Order: sequence, then structure tokens, then C-alpha cells
Amino acid sequence: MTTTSATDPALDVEGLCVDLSTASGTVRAVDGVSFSVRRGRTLALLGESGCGKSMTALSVVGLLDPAAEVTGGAVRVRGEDTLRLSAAERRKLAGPVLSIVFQDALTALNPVQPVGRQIGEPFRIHRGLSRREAREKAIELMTRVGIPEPRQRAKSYPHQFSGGMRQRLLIAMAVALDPDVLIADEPTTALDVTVQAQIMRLLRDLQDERDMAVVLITHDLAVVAQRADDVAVMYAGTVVEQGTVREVFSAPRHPYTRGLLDSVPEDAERGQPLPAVPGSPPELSAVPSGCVFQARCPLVRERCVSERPVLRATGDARSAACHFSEELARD
Amino acid sequence: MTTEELPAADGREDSPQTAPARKGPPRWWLLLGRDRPAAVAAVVLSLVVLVALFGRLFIGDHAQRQNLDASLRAPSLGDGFYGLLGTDVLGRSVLARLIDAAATTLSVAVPAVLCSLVIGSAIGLWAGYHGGRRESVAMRVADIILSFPSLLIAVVVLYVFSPSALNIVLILAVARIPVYLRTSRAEAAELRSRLFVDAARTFGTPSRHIIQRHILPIALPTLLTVATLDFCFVMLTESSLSFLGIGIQPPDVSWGLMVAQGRQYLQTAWWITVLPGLAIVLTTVSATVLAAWARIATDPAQRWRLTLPRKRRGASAAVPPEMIP
Amino acid sequence: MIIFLRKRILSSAVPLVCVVLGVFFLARMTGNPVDLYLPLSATAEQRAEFSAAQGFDLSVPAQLWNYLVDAAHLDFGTSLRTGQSATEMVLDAFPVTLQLAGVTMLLAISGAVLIGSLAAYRPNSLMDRVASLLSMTAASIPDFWFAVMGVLVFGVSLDLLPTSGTLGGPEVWVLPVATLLIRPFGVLVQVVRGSMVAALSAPYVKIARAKGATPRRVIFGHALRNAVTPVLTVAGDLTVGLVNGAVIVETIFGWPGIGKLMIDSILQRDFAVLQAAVLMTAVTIFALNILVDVCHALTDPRVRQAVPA
Amino acid sequence: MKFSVSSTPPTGRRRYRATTATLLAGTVLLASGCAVAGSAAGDAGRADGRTLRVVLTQEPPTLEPCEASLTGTGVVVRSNITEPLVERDPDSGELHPLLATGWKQRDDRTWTFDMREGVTFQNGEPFTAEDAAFSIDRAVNSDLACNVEGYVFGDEDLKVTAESDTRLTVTTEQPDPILPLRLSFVEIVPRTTNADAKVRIPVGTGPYAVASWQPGAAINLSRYDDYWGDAPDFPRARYVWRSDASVRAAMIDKGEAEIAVALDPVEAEKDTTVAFPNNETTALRLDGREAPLDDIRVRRAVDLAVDRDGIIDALLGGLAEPAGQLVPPGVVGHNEEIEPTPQNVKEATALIDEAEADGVPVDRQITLVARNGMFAGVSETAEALQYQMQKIGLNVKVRMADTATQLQYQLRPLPEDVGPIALLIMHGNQAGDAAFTTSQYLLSDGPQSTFGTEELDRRIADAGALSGDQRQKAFADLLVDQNRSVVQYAHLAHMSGLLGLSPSIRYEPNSATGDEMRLAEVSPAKAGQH
Repeated sequence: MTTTSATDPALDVEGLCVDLSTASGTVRAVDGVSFSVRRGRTLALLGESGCGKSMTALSVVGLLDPAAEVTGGAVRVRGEDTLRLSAAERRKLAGPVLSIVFQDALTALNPVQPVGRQIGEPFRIHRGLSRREAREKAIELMTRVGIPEPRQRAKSYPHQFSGGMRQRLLIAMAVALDPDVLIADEPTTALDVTVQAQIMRLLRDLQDERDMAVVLITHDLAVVAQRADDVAVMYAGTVVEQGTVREVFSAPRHPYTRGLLDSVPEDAERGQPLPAVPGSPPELSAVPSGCVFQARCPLVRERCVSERPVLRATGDARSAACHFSEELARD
Repeated sequence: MTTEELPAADGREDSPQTAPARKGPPRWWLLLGRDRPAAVAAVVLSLVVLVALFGRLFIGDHAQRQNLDASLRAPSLGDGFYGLLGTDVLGRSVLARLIDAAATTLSVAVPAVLCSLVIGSAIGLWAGYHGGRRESVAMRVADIILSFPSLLIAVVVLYVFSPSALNIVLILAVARIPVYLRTSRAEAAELRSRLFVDAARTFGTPSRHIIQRHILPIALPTLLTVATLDFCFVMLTESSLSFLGIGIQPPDVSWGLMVAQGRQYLQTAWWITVLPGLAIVLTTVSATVLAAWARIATDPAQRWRLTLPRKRRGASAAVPPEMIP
Repeated sequence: MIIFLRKRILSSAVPLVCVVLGVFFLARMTGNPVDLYLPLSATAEQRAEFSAAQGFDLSVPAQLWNYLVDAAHLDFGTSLRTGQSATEMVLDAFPVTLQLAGVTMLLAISGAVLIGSLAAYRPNSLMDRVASLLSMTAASIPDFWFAVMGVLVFGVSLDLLPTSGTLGGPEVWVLPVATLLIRPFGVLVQVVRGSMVAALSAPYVKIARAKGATPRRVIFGHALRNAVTPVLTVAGDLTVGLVNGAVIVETIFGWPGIGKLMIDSILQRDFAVLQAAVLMTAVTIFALNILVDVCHALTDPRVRQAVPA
Repeated sequence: MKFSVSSTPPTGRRRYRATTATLLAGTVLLASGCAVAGSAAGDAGRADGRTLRVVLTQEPPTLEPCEASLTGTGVVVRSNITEPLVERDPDSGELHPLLATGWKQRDDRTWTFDMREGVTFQNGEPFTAEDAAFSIDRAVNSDLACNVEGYVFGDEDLKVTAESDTRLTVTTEQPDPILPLRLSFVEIVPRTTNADAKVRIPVGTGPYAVASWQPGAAINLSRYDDYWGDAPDFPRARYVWRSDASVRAAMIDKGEAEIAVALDPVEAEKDTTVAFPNNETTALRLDGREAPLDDIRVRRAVDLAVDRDGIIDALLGGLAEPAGQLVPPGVVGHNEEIEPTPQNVKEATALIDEAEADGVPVDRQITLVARNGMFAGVSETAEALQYQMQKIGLNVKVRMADTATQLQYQLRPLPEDVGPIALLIMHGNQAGDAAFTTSQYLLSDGPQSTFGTEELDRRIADAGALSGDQRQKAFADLLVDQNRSVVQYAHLAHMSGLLGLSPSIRYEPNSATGDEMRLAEVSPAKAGQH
């Protein structure tokens, strides 16, 4: 399933399935996830912890932990399915085509290497630059992401930077080779609110400048609202609703999306408890056979127990996986 | 808009173990069953412990009973239970002696390791937590013990005081204290600046409690791993002391002493020295395997490794396959 | 760094004196060596004469005072056994042990890093299992047993190596070093493997792979240096063990090292030599500890920064 | 469509395996390459047929000749580097002239010795009576505290004068019928030797001179070409040392040494080893001052409890002879009549029961003290003795000690408050006369004796003043008396040494080999080889 667009998407994920081994057996952590994103656009993968959004991201860049295994689907960039490439071919794509930013920049930076060397590394790997040239490139990038006194700071080590600065360094490293697709896995979660905004702005600027496709993984509705063009809402390893942010947020077609939006404080009255989606997501080992959301859904009916809804178009460029999305549309 | 966290979001999610962890840790014996080497190790180790605890009740005085006419009989099925593993030079049953020695060996190794573990970690954690002068004093004490020739202490204790298993335990324990001291100091020094310790401190928690409740539990797995490696070391050192004639003294018998005494018969009667050597190797390897397993099994961030199905574990890795050159 | 070094060296002085004093008193607890050096039939008068000549008739504090005064002039006394100066004997023996320990640790560390990294690369793979099992077994074999087996198998049966001794080409090193090697190697393989597994699953390794780094670059450029801290600590401890305790190997293979000198002088109550030997090894061990700390600082910038504080 | 990305691309896998294989192969090659490169000559040097390589148990502490009664020193020095005036034939016990051509007793206290002419020291100087006088003075009368002084001369000083170049007079303070035997322990050095300090490397008149001493590694000797006697067969000799008996044995098997001393009895069956009685006798010394050992019945019971044949066969490789006295065969005073006590558990138990009935505390714990390394299999022997003593109803604990600790038990002043002690001793009578044994071990206040009787003391004193056959008979009789009325010793065995000999040489060890190994007596197996 792809978005209807004239230009080819920079990243096209189709029917991705990931199995996860646990003590109690193998469970399906990602079940048939599909999405795509074009250059210059931002797709947000939105969901609660454990819904499979990070695992989706890691399988796209090929960094899954060994306990997890991709069992089906395709991840296409530049017309090739990366899942079928050899290790060496895949390495050629890592950096110039696909790139990723993690949440925790302290652990994502090598603590025993000067940051300049780490940022310059992609140039050494893919462009074969000398150490000195790579260093110059790194300093350029550091300047670009707003590190003061980059020439001196290039010699410093990660622990000598603040959290926000480290995140900038990580981003600098990720965009070094102008990738087609940048995956940002909760890039601002660990930061102060003010710093969050700066980082999001930096990401936006870099995206505009370099015409990247960005996949933004987050559980933060505000970030999605401000930052993303499209959104894919994930629940229990599946995409339950997809579409442009404007359409989905203004008129959700899935009860889960609606529940999420209702729980935002802005919409609640002062002094009243926040309305929350009751219950918690199912265990991956106990995902019901029918609709994955049935246990928490206010609209649940018999059909939901027996039949799993598929993602189907609910509008021009949007879709939802609910038997009763039309009902929601009428509300 | 300030905080728009998802209602059920309880933290970040990126590692695959989050989901199963929520259900509570799987039963340890289930995990053990899945790791065959660890299971075998556990069986071997419990067997050794059982033999050490109760073996002497069954063998009577067979470990001491000499028969100079039956000297150096090879292992055979024809000489009854006690002849299964042959006899030593004094005609004593090697099997009975192995059983007898198991008790002595463990009663030296286990208390020695425990003593040094407890004393060393206590001082180390205290020193590391407080830092400053207390830390450097403790470290210099460790240096002193490390650079002190334990052989000298062994000789003094053995020949000046009466030689006994207890004294060997003391020597070995003292000699190994620095290892724990240094390890636990390092852990405590790192942990003392962590947020949860600061928090506890601001609430006025006495430092003893902070060390006990916040630092010890985190340092413990590392210390236990060191202790297992040390268990092996202590058994071997005891054996080396026997080689030099300053270890366990006859008529007490330990595996190390059996290996040391039997080595001159290596060519003529291999069973006297090879079998106790094998007992040492089996026990220590089992302990190490089990410790490695326990370390993973008790660490929520590592436990998933044990849950991989067998066939996949062989093929997959912490580094995914595309990383293999 | 220099401040740190100076501080460390200064703070080692007191413990060093403690070691020397401890050895002095402990040695004297083992009794008067007179009996060992006079024939069994010596008369009481001869014994008294000998005691007086060696200063053993003085009170222990008086003996200590004499010792310290002499030591201050770098005179560590004369061996009862050989009549040579203790300093000379220790300086003869020490290089032997140092060379043995050095070669052993060099091989152990490089071998363990290689094997341990390969094993950590694919945890639970066949390679890993074999390496782990072998290293654990190696670490639990009694060394004298291994040595005697080595002599019989490689020295006599296969006739590949000399049985023992120090004179000859590099081949005389093989058995002693192999015997010394097994345990440090076994332990280090496990330590390297453990810390490499941890390092290889760290986020920065993922990031490095996301940059398209080759496995070699990932292992040697990123993971290894992070994994090196525990390896250094353990290697330091093991080296200390070798400096102090190559006794077995030196005894069996007839290498005149410090371990053999020490055990001989303990058994022969040759106090001057014992004290000099302990002083020498203690100084070495202190230096080694400082060296390990310096290595820590060199490999880990976080430690380096913490040092002046 | 499903497929697994975790199945490794085949190429990657194969390459990985190849890497491992290459590494493994490389390691093996490297190791074997190192091994083959020099193949295996060892310390003792390559077998060249011209160097006699001897492996000892320990490095000689010194080569000082006046310390030659220390086994470690004497085995290298005596009769190889230096020589005495008189030598004792280890087999017959007779004295033969060496640097002295003859001697005469002038009166009770005065002896004269005639010096051999034409003898030179290894430094080229001629040997004269002056040198002999100097050497005796230096060893016996000086402040050097030489081992030989305490060993054979006690407090006694000797008056030595060189009357001419070839005649020496020695005067003793007391009448001394065995002075020539005592002088056989004094090695002769040139008068230029340092008289105030011990030397590490001596000069002597022997067939070999010290060429070099590599500390810790080897001592090299080379043939002294102007030796006055027959030239030895091997132009060079080299001593190395290994403390582990199995390594020494391996060096013989491997051809790294021609002679190895003190092998374990386990090796006795090999045809590269030869056993020889070494004049050492083992026994349990029972401390008769402490209950229950103060009761002669208990001591006799212990003697009856010991299974000498069992211990010798199982633990000593069958190399020793059961003993019934401390004085070994071949030594003046040895009694041919004395039979070793046969084991008789029944009689022993009966004696213990009898003693117990009379109120002797037979269940008091006896400590059996033995020294590690005293002989091969000592700790097993101690365990066997303990077991055999326990079987007759005694309460025995073993305590293994090192040399220094054991000496505290062995020598007067004996330790106090340690309870009844059964000490395993090994007595070597190097000198060949029972007087050296009895004055030490049997006198009631002997330095190595715990108790005795006045009667025995008197007989020892009487025997010491006799000479010839009377001396022999007096000592032989008093040994019977100790076994009958004192029973301080439960004798175990007259021991044997085991020497490893390469098939390429011929050497006949004798009872003195352990203390004095004459390299000049070693010859190549095939005539004309060198």
C-alpha cells in the first residue's frame, strides 16, 4: 500500500513483519506494517510504548537486536529491497541513503572518541576522505548544527557536552552524507522542553535544506501536530490509522486515535481528571484474533471479536483499520 | 501545550525485551532448561555439593582404610564399588578419597571465597561511597595485601601456628580481599554520583542504608561473577600450595592435594592424579558456566538472550548477520 | 597527569614501608635459622656464636633498626645460604621473572583479545561455545599438572621441546610460558568476551553501523576501546599474580626467578634475601598498579578528566 | 512472501569460517615452528659426548670447600674440584691415601702425615704441607663457622704445623683414634685462599676446575690438564638443577643429561636408573619423656606395628631394606645379627592393652612429625605409619613440617609442651663410624636424642675409646641393648638412592654418591668414543 503520489517515495515499507523471541515463545511484534514517505515530507509513527514503532524503525535500517527477526515484507529505497541485499551492499546504503538519530545521545555517541572524529567518520567510510579532510567536514557540520567554537570542540568527548549539544552532534552525524531518508527515533524525549523546540527546528531546517524524507518516531502528539506532514498511528504492532496530520487529527477515523486526542489536556476541563484510553495495550503474546483494540474500544461489537479489520481507505489519502470508521466520521 | 505524553506511556521503548518483561520474569528453571550447558552445569554442581555434604556419611572410613598390598590398582569393575576408580599408592580407594576430598575442598574454597567477598566488598563499597581519604586508605591497604607474598603467610601460618584447613581458608581469604575491594570500590564510586543515590541522600538516608539498599544490589552481580572466577582460583591455589607442601596436610585430603601427591605417578597410575584434576576442572567450569548464566538471567536487560530458541541462537548474534565479514 | 602520578607515587610510599615491616616481622616469626645452617651436631656454643655473628641474638626491634639503617644505605644484607649480597641475588633473579611475566601477559592479552572478540562477535555460536569452554577449562587446570604433562608429552614423547632450563633458543620459553599462560589466557578470554558483548550491543555501535562502518571498524574502532577497561583491570591483577607467583613454573622448569628465590629463602629462613625480594616485587606491583591507572586514563577520557579532581 | 534475513548469506559465512581456520592453522604453525626451530637441546647443552651433564636437585648454595659436608655443595666440590688428604672407601670403610701418602700416630694426641709430591693446584701453584696446614686451620680453627667444623670436629681445635714441604703434624686436645677419618672431610685449598671470608668458587687439586658459574642456570667444569692422577674421560662437565624429580627423570629419557640424582622410586623399573644404598636410615624416634610413649610397652608396640615390607614395597619402590638399627651396613659398628622387627599387630595390640590396664593413657594424642621432601614418598609413609599405629589402638595425628620446623623437633633443646612426639628421622652416616650415630642419637643427652639410660651412655663412652674389632663389637652390642631396653627408635629402613644414568655412560654409584659424586669415575659406554 503506497501513498498516491506522482513521484516515487524515498522510503517504501510494505507488509513488514517482525517476530520477537521471548521466554514464553515467539510473538509478532510488528505485523504487516506498511507506509511510505517522499523526499521533503515528514511521516510520524505515533504510538504508545511497545506498540512496535521503534522496532519498525530499526528493521528499516537493519539494526534489529538478534532476538528480533524480520519474517516478511519489503523495505524499498532507491528501488531496491534492502532486506534482500547482502551485508556489503547494505552498508553502502547506510549513511548516504538511510540514516538514523536515537533518543539517548549520550549512549549513542562513542564515549572514548573525540566527537569530531565520530562526525567525520561517514566521510571516511563512504567518501574515502583523509582524516584531516574528514575533520574539516565535521567542523563544517558542527557549525551547521550550531555548536559554538566547533574547531576546539571537535576534540572534546561526548561527556563534555550538554544533552542538547549531544543531540545536535548526533544529528550532524546522521545528516553528514545528505541521506534520502532520516529516521528520528524519539529524538527529543530526553531533553528539556526549550531544547526540544530548538532541536525540532534544527531538524526541520536541515530537512528543508537537504530535501530529506524524515520518519519521526514519537509518542508526543504535540510534536506530530507541529512537525509532521503525515502520520501513521500504531497499536499493538499494526498501523490502525494513516493519513495527513491535519485530516487525522481533526477527524480521527479510528477509536484509538480519537482516544489519544481526547486525552490531551488542552481539550479537558480544569479540575477534571484527564480522560484516558481505559486499560492498557494487549500483551504481544495475547493479541486477540479479532480487532487488536477490542479490549479498550468504546465501540466494540461482536464483529470486532471475530474479524480483524484491515486498513482501508477512509478518504482521499487516508485509511483506518476499523469496521466502524464511518460511524466515527458521523460523530 | 505542555506535556502531551500518551496516557499509557511509561517510558521509552526500543528494546525487544520490554514486552515480555512486563509479564514478570520467567521462571528461572524454565530459563535454565533452555540453556543446556547451564543446566548440565547446575546438575554437576549440585551433585558435587550433595557429595560434599553427605558423601562422608556413606563411605565410612574407606577413604582412610589402607591396604599396602592393594597399592596402585587400576580402575576396574571387578573390585566392588570402592575399586571402581582404582586405588592410590597406600591402597586406599580413590573413589572414597575423591568423595572425602570433595568435602574438604569445598569447605576450604567456599568459606574462603565468601569471607573475602563479604569483607572485601563491605570495605570496598564503604570506601567507594565515601571517597576521599577513606577511599585512598582502603586502596593502599589493598595494595599492601596484593604485594605481600601470600606464600610467606602460608609458610608462617602452617609452620608457626598449627596447620589446619581453617588456616588455609584464612590465608586464601585474606589474599583475595583486594580483588573484591577494588571491584566494589569502583562500582560504588561510579554509583555514588547517580541520581537515585543523590535523591536518597537528600532525604537524609544514613549512608549505611544507601550502600545496602541502593549500591549493593547493583554491584552484586559483578561481585558474584568475580567470586565465581575466584572460586576456581582458590581451588587451584590450594592445589599449588599442596604442590609446595604447604597446603592441606595429610591425613586430610583435598582434590588439590590428591593431584599434587599423585603427579609422580602420572606415567604409571594416571587415575590418582587425573581424576581429582578432572573433579577440579569440572566443578570450576560448571561454576563459571552457571555464574555466566545467572548473570544474564538476573539482568533484565540481558535476559532475552536466554529466550532465543536453540537453533537461532547458534545462527544469530548480538551483531546481526550482515555484520559478519 | 603529572600531579596524579606524583600523588600516586607518594601515596605508595607508606604501604611499601608497611609491606617491608610486615615481611620483617612475619619472617622472624618462623624461628631462628641457626639450626638450618649449622650441622646437626653443632654445639650450643657454636650456635650462640653463629647467632651473634648474624645478629639473631638481638631483640627483634633492634634487628629491625639495624636492617633499616643498612637499608637506608641500600645495603639489604647478605644471604645466609650463599653468602652473596641479597641485592645481587634479587637483581639476578628478577629479570627472569619479569621476562616470563611480560611475554606471558603479552601473549595472553593479544590472544584473549583476538579469541574473545571473535567469540563475542557471535555470542552462542559454535566458535563462542568452543572458545568459552576451552578458556574455562584452561583457567581451571592445575598449573603444575599441566607443566609436568607438558614435559612428558612435548619434551619426552614427541621430542619437540627441551624439558626445562633457561639456556638455549626461543624453544626453551615455550613450555614455561604455556604453563603460565593458560590461566590468564582463560580468564582474559572470558573477560574480553563479556565486555565485548556488552560493548557491541551499545547504542553507539548501532550508530556506527548505521553509518555503514565495516565490522572491522566497528570492533576495533568502536567496541574494543570501550571494552578495554575491565580487561585492563583484570590483566593488571593477573600480572601481579605472575610477578608474585611464578613459583611453580620456575620450580619445575628450573628458571632462577624471583618466585623460586622467594620460596627458597622462606624455606631456608634466608631473611635478608626474602626481604630484598619482597621489596623488589612490592615496588614492581605498585608500579604496575600505577601503570594500569595510567592506561585507564589513556583509554578513557572520562577517567582522564576525573583525575585532577 | 516470507523469508528470514537472519539466515546468513552463504559467502559471508564461508569467509568467516575461512578466517577462523586460517587463524587456527597459523597459531599451530607458529607454535610448532618455534618448537622445531631449535629442537630441544635444553640447558645441559647438546649431547656431544664430550660434556658430562649432571642434573642435581638444587643449585649448590656455594662451592666453598669448607662447606663441603653440606650435601648440595659437597656433591659438586668433593673429589672433583678439591681433594682431602685422606679418602674413605665408601664400600669397605677403609681409609686410602690421597693428597697424603701415609700417616702415623706418634702418641695419643699427635699424628704426622706425609704429603704427596708433584701435585699442583688448578692455579698452577704446587701443593705442600703448608697448604694442608692452611686448609685445616681455615676449616677447623677459624671464625668462618665452616660446616665441616661443626660436623666432624665439634668444639675441638687442632694444632697443625707444616714441619717441611712434605710433612704435616696434627695435634688434638683429646686422644682421637679416628683423626684421619675426620680429616677426610677437610678439602685442601691453596694458602692463597681468603682466610677471613668464604669463597664461592674454589681452587683445588682435583681433576676438574670451575670454568664458569651461570647463576641459577649451570655450573661448568673443565678438565684440569695437570692433574696428578689419571685424567678423567670427559673433558667438560656441566651441572644443572631441577627440583622436580619427574623433570630430572625426563631429562635422562630425553638425553638432556647423563646423570640425574634422587629420582622417585616410581622410575626404578626403567633401565636408565640404578639404585644404590645411600647410607641413610629412616626411623621413628619416640619421645620417651611423655606419656604414653614413656612406657616401654607402648614403644615396643609401635615397633611391632610397623609394616616395613609393605611400606618399602608400596611406597619406596622396593628399593630399601628393612632396618633394625640406625647404623647401616658397611659402617663400623653395624650389627649383622639384628633382624628388623617383623610386623605383629596382635602382639602390639596386646602390649597396648596391657599398658592401658596399668593406667597408661594410651589414647593421648601422639603427633607424628615428618619433613616434606625428606625422601620421595615421605608424606605417604607418614600416613602409613599413622594408620598402622592407629590400628593397634593409639591416637596419632600427622604433622608435616618444613626443614626448619622439623629441626626444632629434632634437635635439643627439644620443644616444650607439644605432647608426645613420634619424629620420623632420616640419619645418614657419611663418616662410616657408629660413633657419629650413637653420640648424636643414643646418648641420653645426645643433641638428637630425647632420652636414654645411664647404662647405654656408659657403653657408648666405652666403645668410643676403643679401636679395631673391639670397637666394632662394642658398638654392635650396644645397638642390641637399645632395641631391648631403651626402644627409643622404631627403625624403618636402610634407604637407597636412585640415580638416572644415560645409556651412553658407565658409572657405578656407591653409598657416598649422594654426597660426593666422582666425575672421574664416569666413562663413556663405548670405548674410544671421545
